[in-house]
Amino acid sequence: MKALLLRDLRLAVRAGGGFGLSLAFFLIVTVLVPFAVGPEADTLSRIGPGVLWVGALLATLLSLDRQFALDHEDGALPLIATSPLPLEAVALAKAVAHWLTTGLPLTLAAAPLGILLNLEGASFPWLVLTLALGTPALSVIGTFGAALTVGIKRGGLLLSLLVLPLYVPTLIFGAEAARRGAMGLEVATPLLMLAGITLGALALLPFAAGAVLRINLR
Amino acid sequence: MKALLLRDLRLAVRAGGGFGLSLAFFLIVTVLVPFAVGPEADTLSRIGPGVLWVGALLATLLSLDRQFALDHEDGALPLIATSPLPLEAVALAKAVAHWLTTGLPLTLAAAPLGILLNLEGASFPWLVLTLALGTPALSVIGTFGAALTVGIKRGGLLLSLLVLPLYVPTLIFGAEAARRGAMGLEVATPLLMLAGITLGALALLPFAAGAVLRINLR
Amino acid sequence: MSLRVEGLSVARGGVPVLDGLSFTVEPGQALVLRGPNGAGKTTLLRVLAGLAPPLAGRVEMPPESAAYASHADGIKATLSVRENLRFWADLYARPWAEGVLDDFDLRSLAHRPAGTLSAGQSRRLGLARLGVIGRPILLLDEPTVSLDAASVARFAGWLRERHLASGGLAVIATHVPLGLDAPEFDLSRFRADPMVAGQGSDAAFL
Amino acid sequence: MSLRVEGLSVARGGVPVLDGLSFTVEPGQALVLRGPNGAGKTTLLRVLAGLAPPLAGRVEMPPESAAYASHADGIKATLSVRENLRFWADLYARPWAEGVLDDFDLRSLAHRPAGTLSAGQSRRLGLARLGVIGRPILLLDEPTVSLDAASVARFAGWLRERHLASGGLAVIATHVPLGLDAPEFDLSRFRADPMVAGQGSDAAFL
Amino acid sequence: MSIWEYANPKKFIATTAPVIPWAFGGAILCIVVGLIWGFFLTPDADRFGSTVKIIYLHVPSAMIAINGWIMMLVASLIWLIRRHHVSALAAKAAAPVGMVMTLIALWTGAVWGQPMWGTWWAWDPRLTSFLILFLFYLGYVALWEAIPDPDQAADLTSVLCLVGSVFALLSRYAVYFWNQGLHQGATLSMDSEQHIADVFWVPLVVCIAGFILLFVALVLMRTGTEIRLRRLRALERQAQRAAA
Ligand code: HEM
Ligand SMILES: Nc1ncnc2c1ncn2[C@@H]1O[C@H](COP(=O)(O)OP(=O)(O)OP(=O)(O)O)[C@@H](O)[C@H]1O
Ligand SMILES: Nc1ncnc2c1ncn2[C@@H]1O[C@H](COP(=O)(O)OP(=O)(O)OP(=O)(O)O)[C@@H](O)[C@H]1O
Ligand SMILES: [Mg+2]
Ligand SMILES: [Mg+2]
Repeated sequence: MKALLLRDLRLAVRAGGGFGLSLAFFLIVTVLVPFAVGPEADTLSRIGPGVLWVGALLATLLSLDRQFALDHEDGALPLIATSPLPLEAVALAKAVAHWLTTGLPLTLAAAPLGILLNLEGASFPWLVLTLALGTPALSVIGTFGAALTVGIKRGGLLLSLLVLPLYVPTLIFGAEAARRGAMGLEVATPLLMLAGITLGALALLPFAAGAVLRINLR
Repeated sequence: MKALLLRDLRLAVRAGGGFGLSLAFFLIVTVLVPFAVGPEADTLSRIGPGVLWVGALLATLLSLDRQFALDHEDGALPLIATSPLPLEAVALAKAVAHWLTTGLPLTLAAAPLGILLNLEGASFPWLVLTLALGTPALSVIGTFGAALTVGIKRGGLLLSLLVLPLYVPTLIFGAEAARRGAMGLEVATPLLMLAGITLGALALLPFAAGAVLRINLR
Repeated sequence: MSLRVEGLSVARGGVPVLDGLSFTVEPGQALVLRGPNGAGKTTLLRVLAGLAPPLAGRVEMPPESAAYASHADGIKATLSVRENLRFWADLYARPWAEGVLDDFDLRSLAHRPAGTLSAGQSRRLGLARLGVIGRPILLLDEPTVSLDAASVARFAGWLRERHLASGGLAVIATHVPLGLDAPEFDLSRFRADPMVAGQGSDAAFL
Repeated sequence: MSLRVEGLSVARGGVPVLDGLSFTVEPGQALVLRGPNGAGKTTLLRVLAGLAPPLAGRVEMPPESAAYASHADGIKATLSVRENLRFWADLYARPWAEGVLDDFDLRSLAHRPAGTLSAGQSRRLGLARLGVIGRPILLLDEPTVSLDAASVARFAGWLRERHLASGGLAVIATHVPLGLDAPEFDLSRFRADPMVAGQGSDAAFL
Repeated sequence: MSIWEYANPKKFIATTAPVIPWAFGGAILCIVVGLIWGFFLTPDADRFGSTVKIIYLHVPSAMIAINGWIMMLVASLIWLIRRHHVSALAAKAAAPVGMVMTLIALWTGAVWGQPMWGTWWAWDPRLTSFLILFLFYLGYVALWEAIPDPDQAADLTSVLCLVGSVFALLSRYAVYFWNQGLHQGATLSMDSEQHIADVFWVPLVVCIAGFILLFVALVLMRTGTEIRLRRLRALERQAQRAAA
């Protein structure tokens, strides 16, 4: 599993590997929103945490189709599948690599980007905390979606379609906790739910992803 | 050129061709925003036109990487390049096919989706009008971006990064016109600018895209 | 450590292709699959590799002993030749032996990103994976495509003297002679009979 | 309608590969490029096809007369075999002749989505494109990979009797004999000397 | 004789073919009677005015939309565990019907919302979870369409249905947490406090029965069509191979 994880990380930082691009996408979405909704500071600071959550989610989404599709195209996937590593572990390694190359940088980048959206001071720690808790779930769920669509050429959009409704609970609890935290309201419930979703997804979805990969390799 | 256009349209509607998926993505982005920013109707109706513009833009963006990458991977691109059709015409055909399969459906879908964001009655015609004027520009600019990144494996995110800044003027004038129209303000200037961008892009960018394709094929 | 196939039927995309195959390959032996284009060589190899389920019949071999190789070698263009091979060694938890680079004539290319190799060079890299992962049962689909005569001979030599001689076995689909002294198995005699009711999922609907 | 090459040097990824090539291929003639893996056959063919610029020297041929074919045939998996071929006919503004389906033994596969073909069958489809677009100068990179013996003979026959006989010409890179009675051109004699100062854009920095 | 024998495609068609016309007839009868009764023979409700009549379309379609997904879940499980082709095809056949029912519920709800809440759409939890259900249907249908091999498609969509169900439940909870809404409570509950007057209740039940029959008829018919399509394909292939 370590071999696969290391290879994926190495591929991500090589030319054309896509590291940093989801970050750039996140930046750009955040920048575009004020152009589109107008520059009023109070509107922006109200919708800020939500926009950053949606931006992070979309940036995650965009990088998902690289998860298995590249290995599928060049034939690495069947070779990995016949290796001693079970497909469930393959899925988990891919999810971890994905989180390290997108979820983590997005979380770290959210705070500076918040400034662009006139976030209030109290919002920042909550935003970062909820993203840190929520992005692993996004990576695992996304890996499942990517495994589901691996046989489909350029299935990027279908992947988005399948994955986005699965992202809804994570988004709701994450954005809600960030919003409540910023307003000083009670946040224990959404935070616990968010953590629960992340843990549950981490525990169960790699198995679903493995099963689905096996079907797709037939 | 007709042959290429027809083939692309046919490929788009075949299994896995991705037609309708950008529509679905548009729908989903629109649905997610209230989850993230909260359900208050007046906030939503204020940011509605902007969100729809950003949503349409992102949906366009997601389908761009299919433009040339598929033809590149399976080797069709060099073969098309050595055909009697000049690469400029190839780029134009691709852009037109892209608009027919994404821009047009997105424009038509914007009105019903506006209901979800509690748009006011006056906003609808302006939203649809600006999208109808602006989406061709998005398709042509995007085709240029796709031509630029054609050699890069799964260059989807890099493509987004390159194209998004190019989309900014279209977005600004489009969203501004839609917002002003809804509020009954003067709209001639942004509308004219929007139309100007679209016409200019249609006239010039296919040549740039053709040149870039030629370089990428080396 | 032998490969035993009994009464095997295989299908591709739901269509039965081969029917009633039985053969055994013993350690140290190679079996060459022959048959015209579309006979079902690739389909059979994928079933043997466990990538597709058989329609009927049994494939017996020790678990985790087979390696499959086709044109798509899973080569990463941005990794160097050595990095590509080391990844497979690590994934299969095998020690890295620098010697494979010589076995497959890759020493002078070891530092090159794999994406800059010529067709035959990257085929050699794909084959070198087999030397790295050390699986005893090789399932090879047209392994010598794009190779020049010298490389074909070198590969056949490796197969004979390194792989088979150490108790491995191989099933090889090919259209060109490899210069191996191995029995041939002609698949055209086993074409699934079109008039027999379909097997697999079609059967339920006929 | 002949292909004339004079003092050609070609490079791949900035590295000079072949140097000082000169040859002429007359209508009705075929030239077979030989050379070990990595000699530069693919590079040369891509330059001849105009897909890459030469480092030095000249390629002379009538405009829009060449067709290039490599392993990647631009086959669309979701279109049927006939739809794939018709697209090329339309793109090159050529009348559609049902006969190519017979020339390349594709008649029985005409309705199949191209994605379901076997390796050799889809190679035949890729070659059939050459019959459809009717270009007089064919630049073929290992055209018979994955083909069985009968298909190789059929293709060689098509080349000899339909293409060359009607005044076409061909340059073919291959590692396996095609059974064509054509002169061979060995590229290993033209390897670019690595000690010669670089040509092309490197030269500016040396 | 076990129930699984009906999973044989031929047996399935033979058994269901005679049922379909009856189910259709019953459905049309119930819906026509229920609608006429509900539209013309009931008084206007005090709180809703005449708009209450939308309930005769709205509630039945909403119920079918939810239960259609549950039926697909069961059929998917049967396919995954016992690998009966009919079961997979029944799930495939039910999806578009359920999707259209979801759309009808959304549409009638929106039409009702306009007079009642003064807006076509509000981010009410009930409405929102329906929108999410619609997205699940959409994804499910799109995945079926995208995969050419039917068995593979059946496997993948079944897993999607399983995972999707879990997340649909989660979303439903999340949505209630996120927004307390405007929508009616459960009117059909046995809790008499909330129970609507019998005048509305009886025709409503007739309509619901009609929609259930309609769903059954449509799903049986579509499953039959899918089976015949598969059979046709199998025969075509046999003929092709015989010709080759
Ligand atoms: C697009 C908007 C709407 C959607 C998606 C929607 C959805 C639903 C759903 C899912 C049910 C539950 C059926 C069941 O579980 O048995 C339902 C029932 C009902 N809806 Fe709506 N609804 C919408 C708008 C409205 C509006 C505007 C009203 C009226 C003010 C309304 C009144 C009712 C009533 C009275 C019931 C019956 C209560 C029950 O049986 O639980 N709905 N609707
Ligand atoms: N989805 C499908 N539907 C119908 N037939 C198919 C499908 N996929 C493959 N086939 C057919 O199955 C047969 C076996 O294909 P296979 O790839 O195993 O042949 P092969 O022996 O490897 O041929 P080659 O030498 O050309 O590689 C071929 O005739 C092919 O056309
Ligand atoms: N980007 C690059 N940088 C350096 N060398 C390269 C690059 N790309 C290709 N080469 C080298 O250029 C040479 C010519 O490659 P080419 O593909 O033309 O060979 P070929 O004759 O077609 O070989 P084969 O028979 O294996 O197909 C090879 O030695 C290859 O390794
Ligand atoms: Mg094969
Ligand atoms: Mg080559």
